[in-house]
Order: sequence, then structure tokens, then C-alpha cells
Amino acid sequence: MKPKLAMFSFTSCEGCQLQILNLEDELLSILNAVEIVNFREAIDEKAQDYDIAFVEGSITTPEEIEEVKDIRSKAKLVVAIGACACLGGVNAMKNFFPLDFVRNEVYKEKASCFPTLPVQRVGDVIKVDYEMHGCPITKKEFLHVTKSLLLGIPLKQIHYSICTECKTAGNVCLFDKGETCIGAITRGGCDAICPTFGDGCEGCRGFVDEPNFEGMIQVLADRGLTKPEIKNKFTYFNGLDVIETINDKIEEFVK
Amino acid sequence: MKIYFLPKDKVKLLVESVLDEFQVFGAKAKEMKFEFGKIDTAAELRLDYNTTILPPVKTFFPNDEKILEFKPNGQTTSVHENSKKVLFGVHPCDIHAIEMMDNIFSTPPEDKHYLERRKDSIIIGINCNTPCSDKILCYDKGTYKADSGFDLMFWDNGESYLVEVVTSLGNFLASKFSYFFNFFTEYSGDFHEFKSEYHKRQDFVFEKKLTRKISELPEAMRQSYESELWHEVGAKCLSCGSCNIVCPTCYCFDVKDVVDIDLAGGHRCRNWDSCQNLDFACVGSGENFREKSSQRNRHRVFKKEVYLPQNKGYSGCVGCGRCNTACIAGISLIDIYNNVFSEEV
Amino acid sequence: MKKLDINVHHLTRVEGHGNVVVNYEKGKVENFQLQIVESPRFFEVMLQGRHITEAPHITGRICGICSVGHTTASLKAAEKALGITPSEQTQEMRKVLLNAEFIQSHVLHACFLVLPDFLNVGSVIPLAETHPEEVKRALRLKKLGNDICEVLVGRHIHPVSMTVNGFTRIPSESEFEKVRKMLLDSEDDILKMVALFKTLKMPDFVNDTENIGLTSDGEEFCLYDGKITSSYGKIIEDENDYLELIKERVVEHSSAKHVKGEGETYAVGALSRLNLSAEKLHPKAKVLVEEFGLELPNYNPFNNNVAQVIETVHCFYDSIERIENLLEKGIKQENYKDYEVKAGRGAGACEVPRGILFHDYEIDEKGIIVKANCIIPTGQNLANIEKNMRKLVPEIIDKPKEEITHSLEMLVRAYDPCISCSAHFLDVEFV
Amino acid sequence: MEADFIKMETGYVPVEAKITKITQPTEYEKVFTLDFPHKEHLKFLPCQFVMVSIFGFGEAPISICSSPDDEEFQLCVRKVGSLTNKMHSLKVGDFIGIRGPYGNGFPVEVLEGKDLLFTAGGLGLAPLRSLIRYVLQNREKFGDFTLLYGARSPHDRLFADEISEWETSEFVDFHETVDIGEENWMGNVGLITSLFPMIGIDPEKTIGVIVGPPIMYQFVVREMLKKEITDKNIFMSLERRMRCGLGKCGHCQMNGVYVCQEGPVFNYVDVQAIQEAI
Ligand SMILES: Cc1cc2nc3c(=O)[nH]c(=O)nc-3n(C[C@H](O)[C@H](O)[C@H](O)COP(=O)(O)OP(=O)(O)OC[C@H]3O[C@@H](n4cnc5c(N)ncnc54)[C@H](O)[C@@H]3O)c2cc1C
Ligand code: SF4
Ligand code: SF4
Ligand code: SF4
Repeated sequence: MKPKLAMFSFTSCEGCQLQILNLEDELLSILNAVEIVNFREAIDEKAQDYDIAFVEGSITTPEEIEEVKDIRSKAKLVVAIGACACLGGVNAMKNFFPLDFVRNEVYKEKASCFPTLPVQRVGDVIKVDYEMHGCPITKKEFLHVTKSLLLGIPLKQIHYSICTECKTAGNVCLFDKGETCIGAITRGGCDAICPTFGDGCEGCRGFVDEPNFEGMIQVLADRGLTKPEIKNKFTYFNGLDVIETINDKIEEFVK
Repeated sequence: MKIYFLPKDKVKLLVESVLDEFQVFGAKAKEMKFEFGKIDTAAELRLDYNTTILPPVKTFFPNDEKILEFKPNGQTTSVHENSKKVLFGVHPCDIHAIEMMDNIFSTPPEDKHYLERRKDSIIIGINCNTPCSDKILCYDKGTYKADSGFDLMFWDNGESYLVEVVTSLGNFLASKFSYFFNFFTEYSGDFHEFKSEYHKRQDFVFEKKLTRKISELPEAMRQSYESELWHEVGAKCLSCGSCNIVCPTCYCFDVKDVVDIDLAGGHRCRNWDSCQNLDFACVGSGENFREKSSQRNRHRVFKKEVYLPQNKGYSGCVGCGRCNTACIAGISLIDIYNNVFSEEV
Repeated sequence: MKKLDINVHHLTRVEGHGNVVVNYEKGKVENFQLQIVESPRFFEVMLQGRHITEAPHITGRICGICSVGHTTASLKAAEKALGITPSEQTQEMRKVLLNAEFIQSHVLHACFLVLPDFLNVGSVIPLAETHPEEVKRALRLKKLGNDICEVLVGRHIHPVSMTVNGFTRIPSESEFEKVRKMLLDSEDDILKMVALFKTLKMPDFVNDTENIGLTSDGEEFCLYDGKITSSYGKIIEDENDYLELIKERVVEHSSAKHVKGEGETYAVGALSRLNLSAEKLHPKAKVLVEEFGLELPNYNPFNNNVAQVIETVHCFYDSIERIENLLEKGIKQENYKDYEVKAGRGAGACEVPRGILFHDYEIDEKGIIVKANCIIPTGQNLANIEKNMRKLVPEIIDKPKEEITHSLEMLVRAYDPCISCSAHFLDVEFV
Repeated sequence: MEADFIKMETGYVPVEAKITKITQPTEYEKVFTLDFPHKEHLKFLPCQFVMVSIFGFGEAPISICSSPDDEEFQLCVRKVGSLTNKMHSLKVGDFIGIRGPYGNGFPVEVLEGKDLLFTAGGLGLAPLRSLIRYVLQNREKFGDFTLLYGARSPHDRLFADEISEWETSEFVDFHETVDIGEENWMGNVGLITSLFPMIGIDPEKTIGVIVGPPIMYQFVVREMLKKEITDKNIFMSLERRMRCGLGKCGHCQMNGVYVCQEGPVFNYVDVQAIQEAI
């Protein structure tokens, strides 16, 4: 029997799911190898158990907590996909504001009707077997992960940085053009697509293991970035990771 | 050895005819910098470049190089590429780097993948009139000039180039395109004199960057093993790996398997790796033999300036300055070397 | 008299989470709700304190499917606030990118989400078995849209190089050539897709409404730029004044806000655009209006599917022409950075596959966003969908419940609602 | 004895080896017996290794744990990651790829005529077993033979059958210990260094050999030096990450030394000059 693959989506732009639909060349081969169940965006079919559940999006409401727990109980493997699910992503910017403020700002007098929680990663709520980073995920990594899971090949996170990939691509470094970039401490895997297209890495794949925050802050400060600018760079996608540490470090290192 | 005389306005014609017969690789503009890559039209090729982002030698040691193929029937075959290439316009430092990599990959057990790519390739060097940046060490290292490692060498002679032909491959190329070279007969002047004049001009514009002689470096470096310097460098370093990737003499790699979409076949390939990555020296049991950034930085520099000189008799750095330019944290070998020199008593 | 309760939990084949709830009793719809259960993401709060140049990339993340559209509207708003007029080349390239997004989005919607309904298969997976050629062709066309974006701006979902006043990387001439070739190679697929849709019969249903979209006095079928126009007559010349037409209001049956134009509800999207300015379509698309037998103005929402197919053809030929023009003029390596930051407010409107989209920012003298707003097509359509359903249910009430449910789902789907978008901003109803 | 490379087209192509027997001494280790074309011609030295490869799962260096004089060619594999986990799921009759042997292996001639003190920690017994068996097979060439073995716990002990032979054998003085004891464990409990007081050796004639986890070397060396074995008479086999086995990829480098070329067996005199070694 073909393994059952399911897709679920929580608070997100659904871009990662779309990225899977964008595998136009491979989609039919994938359908040969697996049975796709629960892919609300594309199909009606639903199942009650799955071999691999791909979960997109951050967890931001009490219902989502229950739903994602339910998915965990029905799935053999859970793979969190995308910056929202793995890091909190852009959603995590919300956590920098007091929750009441956020709610009032949007719902005004109706604020109390809409439960919203501080943004959480999927991994904060349930056990996740693998995290596929990126905003959006890359098609290449989705294929690699799916093939590996089907063949039972263990998955490992990439250890090298975006700079490694960016240099390998032969790009002119953004710092040489007077721009800034946090690719040096960001986990590789996207083939440095942003620097390749002339835009500084925004860190959507999360930080490498043991990132040198102090060094990176220093580099940005040396290029004339102000404290709020540096903070914005670090909290684009990685708000949850740095929310506690980064303010102090910026204070300490940016004179 | 033969010396020809080639007017500069004939270069384009020459490149065009070489392009008809060979795959040509050379420097071409990339935004405000230069990249070393495949040349499609003669107009693309630039001989007036300063330095290329990635070095020419990576033509023979490409990233993501397929080394094995796994067929669905279980058969495994080795994959090699050997098409005759012309590297047109390689600077002396990069020629030194190619020589070094030739040596590394042909030291038994030899690496056929590199050697096959390298085999039959023709290297056309071009000397540097001026230093390409202030981050280079080629003058200290003596790598701003090359005596071997090329088949042809272009020497700037104002309105023309003197073309030095040194190898049989070079001769082969020169005679194949003799039409251009024959435009002007062999150079009649005294080439030795020309050369020494040329180098004298270089002496004038190239700058010494180190406080002491390069020959003293390995020993001074060895002394610095426990130096505080490495902790300072380690604190600045972002472990991004840029320095390794752009280096013409870094050849560490990782090997990985890629499975085809049909899950039956696939290939094994090697990718450039960086000794600055956290997991570079991590083993199965979880032990990391260079867990600190300071240790990894020291290893990079020691490999070039202590271990290779000790094992091979040559330095693993040709002073091209690429790593110094690539480092956004501002770590520079020039500073490191001078620090090492000033520390040692 | 029939009593009917319908409750579709998590509508499938739409973008985002939505439920349809209908209670019908005594010849009257007691309760109707298109519930938006997508969790809100509070972009207008998140943007506060961010630099205006960050806005396009952040708001692009409102929605993966119309990410080029959000980026474009956001760029236009930002440029308006900063007082910048981007170069012609920039504007042309943006138009090509919008076209590419229309192609990819319309093909995805028409061929993968809607077609299964008409061919009576559950979804695209069985469709791949019953109609492999059609599915492969649709995949190629969807890929065409994606590939154009990939070559020009890195990727379709969250395009990389689109930035305020231009592009952080300008593609080379040969890359434009490549795009041109990709387009030309796809003509056959486009024509076959059109032929297929000509064989489908849309359900009969008419519900008069106001249409809002961009129009121009000139020759252009406006997607990127134009005057905000209501079919009831009002025309807004300056995007900054969009609120003079687009108003928020409170409706009785729902405590949340709806958007209203001149009338009580209005529609935006492919069919509305054709109703407003079909005569300006590319000639090769214009002839299709007749070939499809589409009488304009048309108020059968199911015909939105047909309108999408026609627009796909328009975007296809329009892109070829624009790229050829760009190539003819020669690609210029323009510097996007030569502008100065100043305080201001700017609204930007552009058409995205699902209708007109507004972004609106206020920035301080350092370019930091102090206030942001955004009105999403699906948010604008919601009230109209509701209105359609109130009319449709009594017309089909004698049919079996499954069929009614199916028809309602098809109706909602015909609008190609993008619910994850609509839940991201203020002006949307949350039931 | 000269190591003879399996003849191959190029450096990276593995030969197909068939698994003919699998035994599982512990929860995490399995011993694979392999057969491959021209196996009888393969010459290798104790403590040499082969690169084992399974397509999709990568390659890893694994020491040959059988003796050069054995009929059978064996590998003992601990499951830690990609390749090794896959190995553990294989059955008799399945194929894997191997290339090699690589590394310098053990200079057996320097042991001849000497007393021997071998110390193996954990999985270190696997490579050392090759040498142990070689010594026992050529017993007349060597003097006194003392073998110390430390495992984490009683059920982590490798090659238990052989151990019981060694325990009763008159040819080897065998001592073992476990870090953590268990109810039925009657033997020693404690780190491997705790075995040293039990043994008596003649430092003049003794060669010490150490193979084990990285943490072990410092401590065991200290014990050997305490027993007055000189630096130059201590040998050890070291582990590093390896990607090619051909002295190119750089991963196994300790300072200037490529473990896959100049190692994995090192003399302690040399090791002292390599700061990154232990
Ligand atoms: C000379 C030499 C001789 C050796 N001899 C032997 C021997 O005889 N027997 C033996 O068993 N070993 C031996 N080894 C060690 C063996 O080579 C390693 O254990 C082996 O390389 C592991 O390969 P792998 O592909 O299974 O692990 P890898 O997949 O490469 O894993 C390596 C590391 O990554 C970690 N890891 C694995 N999977 C994941 C994941 N999904 N996510 C995150 N981290 C992960 C592992 O915990 C481990 O720390 C020897 C090594 C050397 C250098
Ligand atoms: S552009 Fe960014 S990712 Fe690329 S090398 Fe420079 S800092 Fe690194
Ligand atoms: S370059 Fe950075 S921001 Fe861009 S996709 Fe890669 S990790 Fe994400
Ligand atoms: S170490 Fe730096 S300067 Fe030396 S060869 Fe490498 S990149 Fe050039």
C-alpha cells in the first residue's frame, strides 16, 4: 500500500503548500509513489490516519492547539514546513506587541470575541520529527525530504550558512554593494536565492547552530545600522528565537 | 620557448577563433565585479579584470560534482568529465593555485575526477600590471609572477601583448592559431630584458604588506598556536564559510547522495565544504574535535601556512586576497600574519 | 415547506479556512454565514515600526497565492507615500509579473479546483487518472506562470527582487529572451485549455450587482494601474482617495464589518473586470468573449470561471508583447536606490486575480510605518457571495441536500476566494 | 605484510559485498560477515578500515574487525546515524558497497617478540579484535599478552563468546570491567583505568595499544606511563570524520595529519606532537 501523505495548514499564507503544488514536473511522479490525503487547498479527500503529516503555519489560537495535537495522534511522522511552523515566522512579529493592544487594534470593541494566543511554533505544541525551513520552503528540499522519508533515509539539518551557498553561486556580496544581509548566520538550504536576486537574506531559514549574534550585530553596526534597524533584521522571521536575547545584545554591542 | 607579438586589437579575433574550437573559460563582468566562467562570445571575455569572485581553478573542481551514478539495476559507475578547455587570462596567483591543486589531486591516491577535468586543458596566463586590491599578499608571497603552470603567458607591452609560449600544449595552440601570431613575426627584442623591465615596474606599484619575510611565517605561525589572537579572531568570525569557498587553494569537500524521483537510481556528488562550519570535524559519536570558532579559524590558517609547507613544501595560500575581501567581519590574513609576526620574539 | 441545514466545515479547494452555514426554513434563509475561521495574523500591527521598504516583503507574506499582487500593491503604496514614480521599465516588468501571477493563479483555480466539479470527479487526483492530458497541460501552464516569475524575480511565492523603485536585480536580456520563448512555446497549451472550457456549461443563475475595478481612458486593460471605477458610475482618480468609494459598514446579520461601494454589495474579480472593460482586452482574448457566448455585462457569478480563462489568454499575449517591447528598447541596468525618504501617506491599488487590492501606509520622516491598512478582494466579495447565496438557495431548494450543498460550494469557489488573505486585515468580516 | 588495494576503476567506486552472516552482540552493534569477488586476495592489516556505502545512505569508515588470517571478513557496526542505521536493517543476502582497505593499519612487526598490553574501550574492541585474533593466531611470535576491556554496562559487551574464551585461555591475560554494573554482573565495576592496578608487566618489553572513545586516551596513556611503558612503545588508533578515505576531503585532519592516510594507528610519540589528536 502506498504511504499516506497529508497536508495541514495553520496560521500562514499557505505559500508552502502552494510550493508543493508548484512542483509541476514532479507532481505526477509523487502521486505514483504516495497517496495524498487531506490537502484541503487542492482536494476533497480526507483520511483519519497518515504516514507523514506536513504541517504548515504557526499556532495562534486555542483551536489550533487542539487540531495540531489531533494530527500528531494520527500521524506516524510530523514534518513542520516553513518559517511559520518552524520559527514562528513573520507571525511572530505580533509577539513584540502586547496581546491586548494587538486585539484592540484589529477588532476594536469586539476584541474579547477573538481568542488569540502568542504565536507558537508547531514544535512548541507537539513533537515534530523534522523541520523544513524557509519562507517559503524550497521545492528541492520538499522533494529531498519526501524521498528520504519514503526510503527511510535519516534527515539532518543543514549546518552551513547562506554565505556558503551565496559564495558558491558566485554572487557579488551585498556588503560590497553597500547593502546588508544576515546570511552569514542563517541556515543554508535555499541556494541563497535572496542574495542571488540582489536582496539581503532575511533569515527565513532560521539561524545556524550556535550563531555568533555578537559578531553579526557588530558587523551590522559597523555598516551604520541603528539599533531598531538591527532589531528588525533579527526579528523578521526569527522573532521567537531572539525575543529574549537580542535586545540586550544589541544594547551591549551597538554604541 | 617562443615569444610572439600580438597587437591588442587582434585579441578579440584570436578569442573568436579559439571559441570556434574550444570551450573557453575566463573573466567576465558581474555587476561591479568579475566572475570566472564559461565564455560564449569574444566580447564577454575581459583581460583587464582585477580579480574574480571565484577562482579559475574551480573549473576543474566544481561544486556539486557528480562522482558516481547509481543505476536502478544496482550498477554503480564512476562519472568523469574531460572536455578540452582553454582558460583564457589567468593571473599568476591563480596559476600558482592551479599548480598546487594539481599536486594535491595527483598525490596518490590520485583523484581522477579532478585530473580528468584538468587533463588537456590549456592555461593562458596574463601578468598583472597593477595590484588588484589592497587586500592581497601576492607581492610578499612572490606569487605575483609565475614561471610555470601555464602554457601561454600574456605580457602587457602597451599597444600589444608579448605572448610567451612554454609548453607543447601552448605550442599546439600557438601553431593552430598561427594566423594571428604570424601577423607579426616572432618577437625580436631581448625577452629577458623585457621581463626584468616588466618586473621592475611591478616592484614599483606592488606593495609589501607583511612586516617580515614570508619565509619566516611558518615558524612564527607555529609559535602562535596558543596565542590569544585566535580567540580574538574566533569572537569576530561568523563561521559563514565564505573565506573557504572563494579560496583557490581550499579543496575540502563533503559527499552526499541524491536519489532520483523514481526512488530507484541516483547519484553521489561532492560539494565544497568549509572547515569553518561547526560540524566539520564532528564524528558519529557526537564528539566535535573543533567545536570552537577560534580552533576552526586557527585550523584554516595553519593548514595553509604550517601544515602544507611542512607536508608539501609549499604554502597553501597564494595571496590572492579573496578571503580577505569576502569576510564581512573584516578578518584579514594580512592582519593575522602581522600579528603573528609581532607576537613572536 | 422544506427545512434545510447545511454546515460545510472547512471548505475544500479554496485558499484558507472557511465554513459555509445555511439554515433555511419557511421559504426564507434564516441564517447564512460564510464563516472565516482562518486565524487572523494582524499584519497592520506587525507593520508598525518597520521600514517602508520592508513592507512589500512582509505583506507579500499575507498570501502565498497572490504574493506578487500584494507585493505590487504594497510597492505602489510605498512609492506613492515616498513620492516616487518608478521607471517605465520597472512598470512594464511589474505588469509582466502580474500577468504571470494571473496565469498561474487562474490556471490553478480553473483547471485544478473548478474543473473537477464540471467533469464530475472529486478532485484533481482522480482527474489526473480520468483526464491525464488535461492535467499535464494545466500543470505546464501553471508552471509557465511560475517560471516567468522564477526567471525574473527569483520565485513566484514571495518574489525576491521586487523592491521600492525597481528591482534589486535586473534580469539580463537573455533571460527576457528565455521568458519570451517559454511563452511562445506555450501557445498551443493555452489554446487547448480554451477549447476545453468552451465545452463546459456554467449553471444558470443571475444576480445583478455593482462591479468595482481599475479602468483607464486609454487602450490598456488595467491590471497594474488605473482609476478606481464603479459600474454604478463613480470614478476615483487618485488612489489615495479610495475610501471615498470603498466604505466600511456594519451589517445587521453579522456583527463584523463589510465593505460597500456605491451600492450595498459589490463584486470584484475577473468577471467584474470584463464587465468594466472587456473591449480593452488583447484582441486574441477579446474574440473569446463572443466565442464563449458571454454577454456583457454579465451577472452570473459562475461565469467568473469563464472570465478567468479569457483573462489568462489576455495575460498570455499581453506578456509576449510587453517583453518584446522591453527587448526592443533594450534592458537598462537601473539603480533603484536613488530616492529620498520622507514622511507621507500613500495608497496603492492594483488588480490581482481575485479582484482589486488596496494597500495604504502612513510613514514618518524616517520611513517608519506608523499606520497600515489593506483591503483584500475576497473581503470585498464576501457580502456579494452572501447575497448570491440568499438568491440561489430558494431557486434550488427542491433539489437534494447534497446537490444544494455542492452548488453552494461551487458558487463560493467560483469567486476563487482567498480566505487566508481576507483574514489578515481589518476590513473583513469575522463571523 | 603489505596492504593490497581492491582493484577498482577509480577511487570512489565501491565493490559489491554480500552479507553472508549477521550476529548481534548488543542492542546497538551488529557484526556483518561479507563476501565479495577476490576476497581471498584482499590483504590488509589489523586496524585498517573500509569505506562502507549504501546508495542514498552515504558512506562511512568502518574498521575490519576480523583478522587478516581469518577466513571470514567481518565488520562490527554500531548504529549511530544514516548509513549505520540502514546497515542494521539489512538481512543476510543483501549487498553493500565497500572500498579500501584504507589507513596505515597496525605495524604488526614492531609487536613481534614483545609483551603486549592491549586496552579496548567500548566499540574500540572491534578494530582491536582484528589484532587480538592475529596475535592469538600467531601466538608464538609474541611474548606475554595482556588484554583489558571496558564496556559501558554488561549488556554493552561485544564479542561475549570470544571474551569467555579469552577469560579461560592460557594465551592471554584478560581483564574486563563495566562502567555501570547490573544485578547479575559478578565482574569488575569501574572505569577501564581501574584495571591497571591488577596487572603486572615488564615495561622494558611491553608495547601498549589503546583503542576506544576519544575521552579514554588521556587517562589510559597516563596509566601506561605510570607503569613505565615508554612513549614510543604506546600505539593508538584514532577516529575522525571521513568523507573520502583518500586524503583529500579534509575532514579527518588533525593538525597537519590526515588520519585516513597516516593513521588511524599512531605512535604516542607522534601523537604528542599533534595537539588536536587527543
Ligand atoms: C577509522 C575509523 C574506523 C571506524 N570503525 C568503526 C567500526 O568498526 N564500527 C563502527 O560502528 N564505527 C566505526 N567508525 C565510526 C563510524 O565511521 C561512524 O559511526 C559512522 O561514520 C557513522 O556514519 P553514519 O552514516 O551512520 O552516521 P551519520 O549519519 O554520518 O551521523 C553522524 C552523526 O550525526 C548524527 N545524526 C545522525 N542522524 C541524525 C539526524 N537525523 N539528525 C541529526 N543528527 C543526526 C549522529 O548522531 C552522529 O553523531 C569508525 C570511524 C573511523 C574514522
Ligand atoms: S550577500 Fe549575504 S549571504 Fe551572500 S556572501 Fe554576502 S553576507 Fe553572505
Ligand atoms: S536567502 Fe535568507 S531570506 Fe532568502 S530564502 Fe534564503 S534563508 Fe530565506
Ligand atoms: S587563503 Fe585567502 S589569500 Fe590565500 S589563497 Fe586562499 S583566498 Fe587567497
